[in-house]
Amino acid sequence: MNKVFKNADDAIHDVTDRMTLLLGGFGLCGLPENCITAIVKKGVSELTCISNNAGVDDFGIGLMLKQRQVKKMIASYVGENAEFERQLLSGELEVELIPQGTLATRCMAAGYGMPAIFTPAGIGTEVAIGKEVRSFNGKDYLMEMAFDADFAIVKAWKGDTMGNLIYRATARNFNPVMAMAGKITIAEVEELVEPGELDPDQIHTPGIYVHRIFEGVDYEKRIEQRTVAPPKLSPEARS
Amino acid sequence: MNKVFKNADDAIHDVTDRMTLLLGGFGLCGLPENCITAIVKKGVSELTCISNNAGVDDFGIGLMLKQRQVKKMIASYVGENAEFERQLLSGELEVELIPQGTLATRCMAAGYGMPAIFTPAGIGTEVAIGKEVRSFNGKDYLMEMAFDADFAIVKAWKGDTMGNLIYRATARNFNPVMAMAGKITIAEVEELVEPGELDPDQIHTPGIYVHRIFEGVDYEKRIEQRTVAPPKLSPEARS
Amino acid sequence: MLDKTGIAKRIAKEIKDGYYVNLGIGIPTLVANYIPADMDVVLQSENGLLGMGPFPFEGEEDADLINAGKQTITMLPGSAIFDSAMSFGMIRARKVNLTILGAMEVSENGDIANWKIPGKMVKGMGGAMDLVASAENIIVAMQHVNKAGESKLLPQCTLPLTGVNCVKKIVTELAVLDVLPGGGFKLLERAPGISVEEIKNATVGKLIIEGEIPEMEI
Amino acid sequence: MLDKTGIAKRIAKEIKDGYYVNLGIGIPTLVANYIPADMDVVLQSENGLLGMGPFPFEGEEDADLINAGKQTITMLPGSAIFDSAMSFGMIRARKVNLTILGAMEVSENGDIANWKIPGKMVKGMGGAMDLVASAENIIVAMQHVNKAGESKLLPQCTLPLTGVNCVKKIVTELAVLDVLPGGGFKLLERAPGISVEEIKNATVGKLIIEGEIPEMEI
Repeated sequence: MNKVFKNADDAIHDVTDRMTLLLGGFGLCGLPENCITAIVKKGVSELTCISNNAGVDDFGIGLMLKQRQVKKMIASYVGENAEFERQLLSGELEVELIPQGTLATRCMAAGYGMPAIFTPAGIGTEVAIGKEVRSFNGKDYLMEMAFDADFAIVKAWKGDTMGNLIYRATARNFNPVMAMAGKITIAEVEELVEPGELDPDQIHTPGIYVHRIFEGVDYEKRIEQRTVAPPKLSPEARS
Repeated sequence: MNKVFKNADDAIHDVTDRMTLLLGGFGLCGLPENCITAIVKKGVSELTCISNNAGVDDFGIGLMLKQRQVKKMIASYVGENAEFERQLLSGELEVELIPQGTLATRCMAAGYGMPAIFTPAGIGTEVAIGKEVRSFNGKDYLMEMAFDADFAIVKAWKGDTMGNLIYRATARNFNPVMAMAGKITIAEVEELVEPGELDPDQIHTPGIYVHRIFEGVDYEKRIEQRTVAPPKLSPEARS
Repeated sequence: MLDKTGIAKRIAKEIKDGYYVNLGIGIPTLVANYIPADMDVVLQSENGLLGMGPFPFEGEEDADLINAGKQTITMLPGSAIFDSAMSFGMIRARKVNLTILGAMEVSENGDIANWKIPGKMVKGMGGAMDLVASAENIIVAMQHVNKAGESKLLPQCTLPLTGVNCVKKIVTELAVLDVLPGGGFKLLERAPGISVEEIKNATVGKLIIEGEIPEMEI
Repeated sequence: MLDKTGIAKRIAKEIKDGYYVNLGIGIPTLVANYIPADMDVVLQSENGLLGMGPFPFEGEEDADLINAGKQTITMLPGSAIFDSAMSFGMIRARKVNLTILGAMEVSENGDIANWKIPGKMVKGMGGAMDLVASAENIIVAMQHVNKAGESKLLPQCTLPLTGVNCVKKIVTELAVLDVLPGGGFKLLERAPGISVEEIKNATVGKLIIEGEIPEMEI
């Protein structure tokens, strides 16, 4: 059982045109930066990307959009990206917008072997068009299908060579649910350790869900909305 | 927001006759020992208990059975309990046996606000009788309903006063999924700490799911099947 | 008439001790500033955090710690991190006591439109559809009329819906109104210096006025 | 004829490097002892553990660390703990490569009965129904005939079913057999010293014998 790959290029070597990819992250937080760079470098095209957001013009999935590698984007929110908007309006890019909780739960459904789930999100809206509506205890729910993706590509904080993953703070977001949902799951981690170095009680994604793992390099971890509090008054300034 | 209770008696004060309880644990591992003792002491009856097992004659839910407090048991496996067997055969006790994964997933469904889930477990067996069968991608699934329980009673290793819980080893089992599923969730912990003492990245059950918490006492942690390896040969014995 | 801060302050009065609250982007975010210090209130951020704290000080930003608006934030003691499936799980299971969000339109039966304007670039619904479909207690924070001077409290929404029959209360720069289960905006309070007549003029949906309408206290 | 250890040894040969394996109670548990040391195999215990190790030494038992048979166990380096929902989630999602379990009866179309005998106290199906309904690769470890001398390999099961069309392979004290997709037990190997005739006599379901049947190597 060797799950360890040398780098992103090796780990994504068999991602090919027209595949469907689940990409972890929320905004620019917790993105599989190395794999995105490798996919851009490899130049595969006509991809269907499932991710909560589409990155910004020069970071995240935005880099793949710039190279016209994405045929269809499935996301819950795609603002803050001029190139995305241009491709969408020109008809080059297909977009399916789905509620964020539906996105997360359709990943979980795949990872838990449940073909479909019920959610009230989107009832009475255009999201419900063409979908089965079902009433339970007087409340209506949409039946939404588990995702079926060729690869799930996620980013974790630490991982071991058996594929066990631990995420850090809100960089967790969609990563664990997507990690469960790929036919092949690739995890890039900031720190790759040996089995036994991670506490079994603290594993967020058990290694059984992870097929390939590598230690990433040069994480940029860009901040989309840097927001700070008014400066602390120093004791001198106060007195 | 005061979730902290003095002890099990206080925490279960409003558990009354004919209620439905979810009780965490697997076998005798990770049982809410203090709450079970308090329920036995309180003497409420005609309870419906949902738990993976029914304890043994003198431990776990077995203690409630002995006092004839249980009207109906919903479990996946109920062996190793003579009193249970007697009550079942005499018609005093009603039993519903359901697959273990279905039990866990019906809890999760309640905790995740999903009214029903699909599982292939039980297809073609008597478990499927009277249930809706649905085919997805050529495979049949049963539609199983989320549990609707008055109380969920769980045991964790550590908890803080805001209700955040951390479990230890396989004493985790059903506890996190049941903790999410009660209208009121009571958690007993081996060690109750202040907010900030638990690492936010390591919380297994976020406090939003927990309504009451207390530090338990006198944990017996009985072992059902003590199994050991052949003794290590000491260096002297070997030489 | 209230400014944005005033709307946020008035909404903060709806928060009770022990509440778990989800705040949307915009005016709702400001509400956090006016929660009384002696109240235990936990803020949920749907990207996977309970216990959201204030913005970090300059130099203490952590790229791995953001809120649903992608802003850098901090965690308070007793916080918990979880994945997106659990985050919307607890929302669907109605563990979040109060959801506050903005809107473009609200109808008199509690429908809400806040994600899409036909003909304009659509950015997406994010978590809004999940929140409005699940929350038991939804307060909308918005301006009473749009930039064209048209009422946003309507008999029916004209924009694509985000959710139906879900809004319970509305706080605008002019008034506080309940959305009645049977339909209609019940006027509860006037903003300081605002007359009932002014509210009537700004409300196209069915407005229900019973007895004296007090001026709000902030 | 094989003893229980022999059956376990033969099944161990079906395990491949990198497999995640779920072992049922009884003979399947013994299989763990015969996995080659140079193979990376991870044992799943459905109560919430990947990386199950051997039984602890006397005095090192941990009441918080048990397997699905409620036995005290240990964890190997690289283990992971999870809750029961995720445990059966990974089982349903077919992440477990091989499931080995006992049976009372198997039918020639792969149905299995192993949880209930009418008229006897029923203890429950535990996780067996989930495992057989989801696993892609199920090997049954059992005796070829029951205590009354009746074949357990039948045209149809007579006992209440645990799952349908799921068993792929059977290892008994007499033989190794594949359950063919179209139905029928295809004889692959004979136990040492056992003739094809003896296997025929012990098999009531449709037995398919093609060419020479080799004796198994253990």
